[in-house]
Amino acid sequence: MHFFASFTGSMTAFLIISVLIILCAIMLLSFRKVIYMALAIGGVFIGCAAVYILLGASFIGIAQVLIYAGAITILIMFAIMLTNHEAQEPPTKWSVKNIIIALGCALLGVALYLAIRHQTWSAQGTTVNQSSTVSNPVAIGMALFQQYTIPFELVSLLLIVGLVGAVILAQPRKEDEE
Amino acid sequence: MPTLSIPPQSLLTLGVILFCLGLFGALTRRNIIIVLVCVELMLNAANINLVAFSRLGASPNLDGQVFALFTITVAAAEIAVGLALLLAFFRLRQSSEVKDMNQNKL
Amino acid sequence: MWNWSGASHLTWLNGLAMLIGTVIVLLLALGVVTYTIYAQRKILGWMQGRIGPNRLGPFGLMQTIADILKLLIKEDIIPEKADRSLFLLAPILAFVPSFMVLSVIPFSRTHVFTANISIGLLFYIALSAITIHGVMLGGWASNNKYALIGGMRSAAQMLSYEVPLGMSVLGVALMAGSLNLNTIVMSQHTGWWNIVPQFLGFCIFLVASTAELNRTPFDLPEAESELIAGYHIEYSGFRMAFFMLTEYVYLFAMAALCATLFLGGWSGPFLPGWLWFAIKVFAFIFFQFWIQNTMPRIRADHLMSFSWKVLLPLSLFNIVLTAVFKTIV
Amino acid sequence: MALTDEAQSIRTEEMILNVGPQHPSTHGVFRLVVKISGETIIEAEPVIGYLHRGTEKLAEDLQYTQIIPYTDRLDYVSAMINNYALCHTVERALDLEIPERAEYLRIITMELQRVASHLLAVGSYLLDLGAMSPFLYVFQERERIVQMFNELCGARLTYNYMRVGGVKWDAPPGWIDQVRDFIPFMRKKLKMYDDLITGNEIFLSRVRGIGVFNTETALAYGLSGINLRSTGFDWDLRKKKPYSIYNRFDFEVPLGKNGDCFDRYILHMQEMEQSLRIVEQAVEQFPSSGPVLGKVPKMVRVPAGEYYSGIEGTRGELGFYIVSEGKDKPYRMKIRKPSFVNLQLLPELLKGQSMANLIAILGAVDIVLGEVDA
Amino acid sequence: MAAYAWIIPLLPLVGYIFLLLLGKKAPEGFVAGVSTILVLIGLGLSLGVFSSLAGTDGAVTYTWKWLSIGSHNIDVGFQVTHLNALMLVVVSLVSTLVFLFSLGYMHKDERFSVFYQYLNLFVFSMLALVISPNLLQMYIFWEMVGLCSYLLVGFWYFKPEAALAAKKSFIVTRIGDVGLFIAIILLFASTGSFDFNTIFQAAASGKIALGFISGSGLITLTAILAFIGAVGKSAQFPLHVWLPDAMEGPTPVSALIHAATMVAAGVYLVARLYPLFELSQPALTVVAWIGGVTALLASLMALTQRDIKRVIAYSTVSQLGYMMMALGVGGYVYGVFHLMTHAFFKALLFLAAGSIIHAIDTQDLFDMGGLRKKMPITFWTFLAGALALSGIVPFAGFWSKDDILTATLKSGHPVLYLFGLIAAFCTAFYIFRVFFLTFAGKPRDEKRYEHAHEGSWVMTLPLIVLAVLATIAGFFNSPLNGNALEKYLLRDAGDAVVAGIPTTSPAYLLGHTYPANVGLMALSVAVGLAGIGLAAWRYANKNREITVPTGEGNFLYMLSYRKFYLDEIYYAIVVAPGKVLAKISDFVDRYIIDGIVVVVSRLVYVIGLGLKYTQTGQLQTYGAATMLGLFVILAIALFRQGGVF
Amino acid sequence: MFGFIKGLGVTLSQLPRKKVTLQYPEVMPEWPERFRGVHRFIPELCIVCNQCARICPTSCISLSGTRDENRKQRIDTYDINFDICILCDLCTEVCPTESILMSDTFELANYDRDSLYLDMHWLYDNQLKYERAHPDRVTAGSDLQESAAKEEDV
Repeated sequence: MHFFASFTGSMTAFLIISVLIILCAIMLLSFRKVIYMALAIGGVFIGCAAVYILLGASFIGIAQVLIYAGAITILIMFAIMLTNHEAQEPPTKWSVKNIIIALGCALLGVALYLAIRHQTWSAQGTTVNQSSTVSNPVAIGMALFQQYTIPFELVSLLLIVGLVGAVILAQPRKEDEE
Repeated sequence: MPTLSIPPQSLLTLGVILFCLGLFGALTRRNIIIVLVCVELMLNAANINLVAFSRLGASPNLDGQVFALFTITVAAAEIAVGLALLLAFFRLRQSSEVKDMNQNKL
Repeated sequence: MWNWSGASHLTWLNGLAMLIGTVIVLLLALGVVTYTIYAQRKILGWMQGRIGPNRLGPFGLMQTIADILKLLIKEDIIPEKADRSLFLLAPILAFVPSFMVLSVIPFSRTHVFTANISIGLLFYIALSAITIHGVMLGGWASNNKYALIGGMRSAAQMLSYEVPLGMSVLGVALMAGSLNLNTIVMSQHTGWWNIVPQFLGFCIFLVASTAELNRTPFDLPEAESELIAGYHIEYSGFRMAFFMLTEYVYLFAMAALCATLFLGGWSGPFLPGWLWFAIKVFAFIFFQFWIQNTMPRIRADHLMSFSWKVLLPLSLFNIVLTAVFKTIV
Repeated sequence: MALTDEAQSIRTEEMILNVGPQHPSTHGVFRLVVKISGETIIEAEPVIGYLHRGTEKLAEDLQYTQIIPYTDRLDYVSAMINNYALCHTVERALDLEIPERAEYLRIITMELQRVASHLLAVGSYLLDLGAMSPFLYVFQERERIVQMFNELCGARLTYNYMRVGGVKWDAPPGWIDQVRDFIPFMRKKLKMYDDLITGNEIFLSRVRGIGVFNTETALAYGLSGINLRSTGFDWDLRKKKPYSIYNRFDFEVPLGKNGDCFDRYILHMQEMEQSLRIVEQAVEQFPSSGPVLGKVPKMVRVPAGEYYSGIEGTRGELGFYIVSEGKDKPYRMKIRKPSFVNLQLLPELLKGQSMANLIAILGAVDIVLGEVDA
Repeated sequence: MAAYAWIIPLLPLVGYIFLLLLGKKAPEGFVAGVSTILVLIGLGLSLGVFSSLAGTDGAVTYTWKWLSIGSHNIDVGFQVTHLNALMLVVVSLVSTLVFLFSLGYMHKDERFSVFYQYLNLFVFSMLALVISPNLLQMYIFWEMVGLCSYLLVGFWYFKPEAALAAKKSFIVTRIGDVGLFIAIILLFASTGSFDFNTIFQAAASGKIALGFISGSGLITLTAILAFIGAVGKSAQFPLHVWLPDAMEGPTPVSALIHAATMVAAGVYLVARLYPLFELSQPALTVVAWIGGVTALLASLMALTQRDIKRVIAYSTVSQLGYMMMALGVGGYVYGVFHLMTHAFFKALLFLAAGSIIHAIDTQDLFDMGGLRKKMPITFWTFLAGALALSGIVPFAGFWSKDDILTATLKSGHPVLYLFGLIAAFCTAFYIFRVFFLTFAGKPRDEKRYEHAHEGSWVMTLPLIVLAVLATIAGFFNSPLNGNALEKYLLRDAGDAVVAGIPTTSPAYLLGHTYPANVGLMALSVAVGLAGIGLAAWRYANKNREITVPTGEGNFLYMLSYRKFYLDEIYYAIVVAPGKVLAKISDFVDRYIIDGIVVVVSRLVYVIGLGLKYTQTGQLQTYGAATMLGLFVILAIALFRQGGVF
Repeated sequence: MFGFIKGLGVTLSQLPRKKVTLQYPEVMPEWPERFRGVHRFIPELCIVCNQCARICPTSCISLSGTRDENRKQRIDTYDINFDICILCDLCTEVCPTESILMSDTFELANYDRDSLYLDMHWLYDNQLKYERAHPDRVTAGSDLQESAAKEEDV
């Protein structure tokens, strides 16, 4: 009974969502068609958004849907269609290199997991930060524009540079046209 | 807001699993787009940790969420530039495979 | 009736109520869509000197239902060369978000079926972006050149008009100081409707939403004189119906959003709130049909440059203007 | 980065797109094989003949009177003018005198036909550009013209009205008044179209500066009609080589300036206006009585020789070339079909354009497939 | 009224944006009309602001918080003091007239609309600079003024000289800007604020120090550094070289730069920071001497120039020297007064010169002559300007210049006074040299003379207005008028009050004032008349043939004509040693450093030969290696922490 | 600028206008007298001169007749193939007795080609139908009929 008591609604939801995320991630790695992979990553993105919302970070969750699922996945699909849109990934060859990589990844994962296991965690997080009077987007807005003004400006600069850079990189060069 | 009953360990473990899967993909897949996608996966894994700590860390505050937001933004810029590069590369070589991107070697 | 804005725990009762609410909203949406299509055909007909559907039922009221029934019982054709699984998935992927966005629209003062979430506006915009996947994958999976071009065009168009759309509604969010749609309506309930102080934003919203809905003059993705039918050229039967449903549910949702953001939502004198809301929604929908009747189709490259070179700067200007206005007042 | 030539040459992905024959905006059954790179047209090849009926060959086995119903089916939206073109050629060969009343009836019907045809051209052009309403509006006006023709000759599309030496029917009582009433009505409608279409920014942005060619090109390709006049070249057979009784009427030949799609559209509108002027004058001068069919031999036998005469059709110079051996049937008949000639410029015009302009250009060149394929 | 002062700079900005949106093809009349009307509205507002401040005591400041970095707040806003109000009037008045004049002058220029865009931006920057309440904001607009002058001087960029002149003006002023920038940073570092009042307060109360620099030392240092900025902007010796070259721009631009905007900014800066300068006698001395030397040198250079615009340009440098000198000797009011009168008559002279150039299409004095009959309005207005510049009673220049000279002598700078007097003599000479060469005598180039004509009303109206102003503006601060401006400006105790300086302190009053001295007045007028007389004898004498001077063998003439060889000296002491240094560096780099590098590189090459096989260019291999490395580091870290495994 | 607003006004002004749609199966179009629908045929008048068959550009008319006891030609069969008939009206133009005429029947849709092969009886029925529908129009025809009858008598 005690065991089930710990399985509250949020925990159940988390378990379901994380299983879905991992499933999507594995599908991402096992699909052959590139476009399917793009779809699978979309699933991962939405799953992560669900986790964020579960954690009370609803603004981040929606931003994740908007940017990752809405824009980035579409961009990826665009790129796929503009390049070799029937592209297929050959089945993973278990060459020495790939085995080493797989092993390395697994070891890294185990090491990280052990580190997590080993760490003692303080008491559960309270609601110190998220005062109930201020909603999540407002709180984030405050943090962004008060504490993190300069990083925020820098990120906007980065976006502009990214925009301009992407436009310049992707446009066909003049001499090519001639 | 009610207290959450999700232990932080499980969130972090989810992050680790996603990260390792992403890493594996990024190092083994041949299509550049998929490599980029796998990098996004790794970024998401990191984001989960950030948001988790923002809620469940030793001193919960909004910094984690703000950082996650920055990560998302940077990821957007990254993918835009990355895909533009990919398109330019594709025009040049008619290929979208990582193994053809070896022009930096001597 | 049931109002769960206060209920935050997920209990069996809440879950059941949610389910019932969902079904009711679904039925509502289907009804609205059915008669939106009917209204479209009637209004188009009237404006063109025709009568419009008048055969089935009084004044042809059953016509759309008959059409839907016809579509539902038609054979579900999947082209041999199509990518089967994506071809099947695409309409669903397109439809689900279109229906989900309705969950944040405050239909009336006592928002019975409405989730009162603090980021409702963002929720709408974020989810509507997912529909693009369905459209694009549908175009790709059909393995047809016209469908592919239509799908890509559609995706490019919706993506680039989402930006000015999101920017234009930010002005409203600034005015209300909230992303919560209920708060936005309440803020208009006491003061001006946003269409007055946010007129520029409203104009941008109108244009961007028309483009977002792929309606004339921005109906390039399905331009029948150029791309025949765009991304759903290979679809038939109830999958086609799904795409059509998506389109019209979005029309309804966008009309509802417009009414909520700019026209004061359910607020208005004398009449009950839901009726006001219906009137405003219909006004938006009517405007769409009216435009559809008048405008030729814009060209693809103009479409893009219009979004990036005109609407986006304008909407940024609108935000700055609103911010200055809010700071001073 | 140094590029090898090889890498450059395989850079772009070209795609072949079949526009038509079942494409909705090809004005009939017309196929255009377009090679595109991205959205840019590299090459466009018109494929015609889906509507070929062998009119010219059939004519060799038909008496001149029997050919007339076939001409109805050439440019099926301006049958009257086609009728006339054939009759005119035969009449010239026979040197026939046409009764006054018949001439006036011919002028009235032909100019009304021009209005009807131009209305349809404008309406379908707007439909191609995505505006649905104008197409339905023009049909309302056209319907009035068609009804008048129906009363005059009993058909709505294939009139078979002209005869060698005159016309088949006299105007029924009250018909002329109908025409008279129609003119102010049509003028009002033209104003309405101006409001609806001409000022529309989207329309302008789609047609201004699109599909431009100059007079030299037009002449080199043998273009005529509105396509030629849109480049500013003053060439209207009604003025330059007056036939029938056109020299009795006061009208202008509207000219374009830039040779773009907008000019071609606006010329359609202006020509309708001018046609109405002609009809107006013709109705005023209409002789009160008289025969409508001249003295024509029972069996029309064109003297041996070669004959050609062209008239100003709705889409350009429409001419019939007849080689006769003196029998009642032509030895060979060749039709100069303006649509067919105008179509020849299309591949040239489309080269380098974007896909979106394809429809705008194709629509403005204004072809009727019945005529192209004949 | 002062609360609406922010609208004044906004108007030209609106004009700029509007014209920008309108595009290049906009009709000329419309472009000029819109700009002129906007600035005219600004002028009206300025007058309102100006008059509303009369008799009041304090500065009016409005600020909003913009950024907060740490504990420091950065504000934006505007401040209206008596000085600002005066400047607003002067700038918008001159701009209005220049805008009007340009319609005629730039007629049919290809980039007419662009020209007006730049002008609008220029005026906006200057006006915004004037009402800036803090150093940072001021610096922003300071740089924008520089940018706009760069754009405008190089407006005809297809002429290589214009492009070169634009570059020169930009670079030379930039040297000064570095000084100003350092001064701003030092002030911010020491007081934690950019705000003028805060800085003055801190400086006056001695709460200013930075590390090892003492309070008074810091004040002197920052004042001099700020003055370097002013030197650059106001074309003071030795950074004056850009201004005459800037004549390559269109003439209305020169009028604007010389009269109201660019160069006035430097003087304005010193005047604005005057409470700071007053706290440091050494700084004031530097200002005075630089000013005096500039006034003298520039007037000497102007004597022999052949280009009409260059003469006037050197005259500007010289007059700016006067202003600096006045500020340096404590004649704050006189400096500002001269700034105002100079704005009017210099704008007048430039516009008149522009009118002449427009009419006969040359700038060479020796191609002109006899224009009096052809251009009567220009003739009379130019005469008014020339008399004002020469300091003849009762024209505007007389009152201000005489005040300056009086102040210089009375404050105990006889040498500077002498400098000023010589300069005054030269001034009278050279400006009447121009005057006679232009208007008197016979035309020396018949062909040009033939089609010379007066401009349209848009060109003559500004001339007339300015001529009237050049004639009467001096009475604004004449003893006859009870020194109205003096009272106006010095009621402006706001800065001092805010700075917490007791009203009894001498620093309460900005600078010192001196009563007019009839004797000195007479002397300076006499000197001026002498100069005019000499010019008349030399150039308006029917008996003397006017030839184009060659200057062969005449050392003094060449000294003046070649601007004291300053450009050459700069070349010799800055550029040439730089080249030598570069050669040396080149040698060192090429043979010594490269030698070492080559040896090292060979070594590395040999190592690299072996290592290159690890560089496959395969991204993923690198990634895999990185990952393994990460794992190893992680494992070691965990292991060292202990307990994990 | 904003020319499209004018256009919007035009479309809106069309909204309340009277609709032009013809409710076709319920409301039949009114055809003018000269309307060229499917032929009608009056066998009594036909003199089997074959002119109609000769003038027909598509050769869709085929007829046969026999001489009767009065040595007058009597029509036996008269078939028109509406598969290829183009309703050009030339046959009625040349008919000396106006026995072949055009009616205002225009609905020819059918499920098979054979039913488009119409014979004399159908065409005569069509004539009777026409007479019933337009009693005012057939006077001219009946005059001729009478005169033909007279000729017969003579």
